[in-house]
Amino acid sequence: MSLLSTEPLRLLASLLLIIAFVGLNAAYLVLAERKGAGRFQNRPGPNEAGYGGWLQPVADVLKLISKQIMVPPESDRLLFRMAPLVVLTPAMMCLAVVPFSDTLVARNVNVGLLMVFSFGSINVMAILLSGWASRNKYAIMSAARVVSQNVAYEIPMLLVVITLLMSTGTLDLSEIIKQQAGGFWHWNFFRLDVNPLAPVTFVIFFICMLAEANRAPFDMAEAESELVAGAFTEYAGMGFGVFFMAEYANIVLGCSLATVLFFGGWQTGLGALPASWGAWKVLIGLGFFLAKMYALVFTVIWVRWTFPRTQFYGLLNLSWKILIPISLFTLLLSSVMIKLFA
Amino acid sequence: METPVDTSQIVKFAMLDQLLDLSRANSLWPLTFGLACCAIEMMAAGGPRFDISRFGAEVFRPSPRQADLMIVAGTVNKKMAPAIKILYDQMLEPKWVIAMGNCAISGGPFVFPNQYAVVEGVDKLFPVDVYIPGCPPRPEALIEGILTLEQKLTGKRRWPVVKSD
Amino acid sequence: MKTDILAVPRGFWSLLTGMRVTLSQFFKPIVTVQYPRQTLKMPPRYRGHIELILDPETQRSRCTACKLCERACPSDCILVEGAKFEGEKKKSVTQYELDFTKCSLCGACIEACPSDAIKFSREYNLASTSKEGYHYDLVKRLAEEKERKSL
Amino acid sequence: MSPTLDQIREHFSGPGLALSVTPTEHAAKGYHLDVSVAPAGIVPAAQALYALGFGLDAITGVDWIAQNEMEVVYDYFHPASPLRIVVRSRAPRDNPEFPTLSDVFPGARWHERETHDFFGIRFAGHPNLIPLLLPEDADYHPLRKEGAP
Amino acid sequence: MSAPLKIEPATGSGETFVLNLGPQHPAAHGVLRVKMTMDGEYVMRAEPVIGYIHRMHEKMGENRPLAHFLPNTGRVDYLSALHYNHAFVGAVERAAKLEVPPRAEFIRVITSELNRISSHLVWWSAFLLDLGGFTPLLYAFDDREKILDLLEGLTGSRLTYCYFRFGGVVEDLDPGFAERTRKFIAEMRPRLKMYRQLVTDNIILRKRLEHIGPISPDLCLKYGATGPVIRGSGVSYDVRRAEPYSVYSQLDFDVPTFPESDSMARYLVRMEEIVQSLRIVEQALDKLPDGPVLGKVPRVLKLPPGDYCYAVEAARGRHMVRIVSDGKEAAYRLKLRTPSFSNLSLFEEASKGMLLADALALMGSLDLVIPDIDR
Repeated sequence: MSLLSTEPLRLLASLLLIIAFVGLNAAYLVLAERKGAGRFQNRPGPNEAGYGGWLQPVADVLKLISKQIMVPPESDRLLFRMAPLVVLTPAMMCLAVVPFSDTLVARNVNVGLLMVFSFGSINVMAILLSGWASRNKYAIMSAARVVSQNVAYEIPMLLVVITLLMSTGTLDLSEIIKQQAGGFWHWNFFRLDVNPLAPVTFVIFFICMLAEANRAPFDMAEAESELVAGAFTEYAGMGFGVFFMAEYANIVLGCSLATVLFFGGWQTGLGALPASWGAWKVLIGLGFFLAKMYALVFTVIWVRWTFPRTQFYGLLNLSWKILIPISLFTLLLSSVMIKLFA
Repeated sequence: METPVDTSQIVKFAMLDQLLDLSRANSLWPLTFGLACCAIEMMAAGGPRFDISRFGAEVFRPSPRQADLMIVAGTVNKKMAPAIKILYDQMLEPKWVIAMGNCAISGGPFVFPNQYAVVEGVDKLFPVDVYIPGCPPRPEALIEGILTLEQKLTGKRRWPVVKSD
Repeated sequence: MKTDILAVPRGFWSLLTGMRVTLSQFFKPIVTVQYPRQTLKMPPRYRGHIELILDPETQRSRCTACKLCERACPSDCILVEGAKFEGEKKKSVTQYELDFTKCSLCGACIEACPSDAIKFSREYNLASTSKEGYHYDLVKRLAEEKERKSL
Repeated sequence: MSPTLDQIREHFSGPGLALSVTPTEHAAKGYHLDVSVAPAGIVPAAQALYALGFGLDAITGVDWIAQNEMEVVYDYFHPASPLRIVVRSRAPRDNPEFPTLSDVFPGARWHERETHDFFGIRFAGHPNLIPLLLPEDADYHPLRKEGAP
Repeated sequence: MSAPLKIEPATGSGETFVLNLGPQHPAAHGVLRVKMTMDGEYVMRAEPVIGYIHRMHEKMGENRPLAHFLPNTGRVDYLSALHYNHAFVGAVERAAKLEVPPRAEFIRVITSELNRISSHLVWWSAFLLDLGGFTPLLYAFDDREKILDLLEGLTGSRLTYCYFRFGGVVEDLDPGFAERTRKFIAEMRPRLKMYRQLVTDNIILRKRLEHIGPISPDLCLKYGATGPVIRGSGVSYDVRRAEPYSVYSQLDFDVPTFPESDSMARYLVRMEEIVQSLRIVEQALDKLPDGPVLGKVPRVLKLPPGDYCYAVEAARGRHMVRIVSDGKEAAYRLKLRTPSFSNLSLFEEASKGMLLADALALMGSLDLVIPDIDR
């Protein structure tokens, strides 16, 4: 009975926390991106709304909410309205499995990694839905691009994760982090004994994560200068706002996954903390996790404001002809190393 | 030309309306829509020296659905007039128009007896909220135009008035 | 295939140099003139709308309403009227209308003026919600300027 | 490789090719040779100049209302030599008709459509002589001298 | 990867649709409409529709005094306005045989070359914006503001200059102009190195531009394309060398050409031209003679009857002004031969069978200014 009574409450609370986390993150990552872009370009970025611009996301969201709601005339009304929902929910559900700290995890599923990847590929379908439903030539072209792009980048990502699983042996994210306890040389990023090309696998994982979230050099979906506003051309007001939020939710998910898999999640990397601190350890762990994640998010922003967009064929060639061969090679190398030494 | 007062709202939520107006004033997303020389000054206003991103206005949305401010920067041609009218209609309420440069205000230097190609002023097509004279106006004038639009929206001006010497 | 192997690391290195450049710009100071709070000083030859010059000795405009500027203007934005008051050799200007919304700031009127009566003003940040404000009456503005000076 | 002025002059002084060939001072006029041909001679002149490596620079229409004639001026430039050749020809004003150059110089299609826009000069054999700069349904020719657009 | 990506459109699919790259499109740099018949992502036929910003410049040149056309010249191609001033003023001087003092000619060269650099910087930022990179626009506009300060202090306007007159220039250099210009040149050179590291050597950009949009020299001749487009195809045709005007014959600079004739070659031509223009400004400042800046001009300017041309190397190519005069005070016919008009006319043939993204990269590499096309 006790399990019954506390568990649903706990689940509800953690789900609300995750929705708040994704919402706040999306709003303030937009501001961080605009201020970051400003800093990269020697200009201050939004600083007139509130002190230093911290009210800018509030202004944007309120404006987007109060915009006129419009569904294009001959478009498929049901699909058009459903697409924004379908794009946001998978990102939020995957975050339920990510361990923010050793006890701060919504629902520790022992096949957590599998769940993340299975839900991760739903947002492709959502963008296809929005592209098809808005009956706009640009939207359909962009939807077609997104599908082939995500398929092309799903494979190297999975190959890289398989090389990792061979050394960790488990799909449970909390378990993976526990294995990386102790000094930071225990993090999978530095575990050269198991996989001598570990940094390369991280770089491939990072590139694939960018392509999955349609970001930076691979933003084929919303290729501003070619396909007007890509799959979101017909969306206005909060419909467009939700797509914006989903993009940032995907980035947060990608970066937190990278942190968990490669940089030891909430491990401090300075050896075990004295047990006497008790509750404080949870907070310190959370702090370290967020710090690593936001460092990766900064890199995503940094990459976006540096590179032009790749050509569509270049994007596919990069995946099929370079990333997949390299990840296959690391898979072979890692399995040989594990067989011989581990 | 003042925009007509919206009498359909019988009950006016003063606080909510003020809050919405303030938030709309602070996040005006312009439509990527440069016609001629003034478009280069509009890009310069987006540049690092004048930086309209301070006012949250640097998100140039290419699709009229997502933009709520149309900056008409350049000469409006009779062949282009129907296209601009369609663009204006595609934009969603609440939307505003800034006529930047003499050509958008009154046809500018291209007005001469029996001229056949230029629409003399964009306010012949749809209501305009702010006029910025100049040929081309400096980027500061465009920022001043955005501040005037925000003053028109929220009723008060939060920035110092700059008198040129 | 050999050149392809070399292309990948060299390409990756070019990406890194690009990122190094943007990072170095990240720490450079901002170059923005934050307009309403900080302003730029207009150069002496800046071309704002034209205005009549207040002649320091006679405290009146030097314009003799000869209409040369009206003829020289390519966009016909100037309208000048003058009248000859008794006791004076030359006419003096009574009405000087400038339609600034048609002016292209070419300076032909200033060069055509024989008595150097008009110059470019330094107004660079004009904006308003009505366009009628830009049909300037330069004689009235001159009178206001004279009052401001006399205060 | 680059042709010389005399080579072109004797080409045009052949029988029946040009009405008049007048070399001009580049510093005074801006071009080296001014050839005026009958409307029928425009295309052979263009083919000859193209063979010599000239490129089409511009087609200008002029409306001589006093002589009741319409004139078309073709400019040619050469990438390797400083030579600039001008070929002009006239046609009666009420029925201005010139053969099209679009088979020799595809770039002439747009120039000819623009000249048709402004002067109403018809170019026989032009693939799609519809307005280029004016609205699609424009029936007026603004640069004609008889005033009202 | 090094061999060109031969991409054949899926022939025989037969099902094409017309995509309207409408008058309002981020990659259209203004109001250019391209009717593209597309087969999937491939462009079967891209037919540009122009005239959406036709401003009757040639109509305004006639039956009005010659001086009334001066402000128009700055607005045909507002990015290299001084070149267009130079062409019109040169045509009138050539027709009326006016003497231009040498100091005025040197000032014209200095200001025109500074204007070319600012035009190439705007092209570079708009081109990178087409390819998806946003930061270079900010860096280029930061440097361009320095040039605009120089020219604003001298001429009074930032973009649409009206500074040249028949027989010279309006006013002499303002004090401190030479020092400020030399300081700008010294600051600009390291910035160019930064641009090369950030963009030119970037492999993503190389993959986007190499072997994309080949334009052969013969195609340039057939369509009359000039400027960086023809120099990108290996033909070193530059009006400053072919028909030396003003004092360019006394200045030493070389004309950059790249034989690959693809978008990357046109990109490199313009980046190299910025370096050459800096050299020209430096030499012109050293050789600047003293003396008046405005020759004597008759009160009412009447051109002897005839047909006069004056060609200039504008930022986009060969710009020629033809004045046909019948002896009266106004020009009888004024023809503006603009480079973007011819450069765009070859887009239909050059972009057959390309991908949409490459067709837009090709259009960006042609460096179009739409009022320059429509006049």
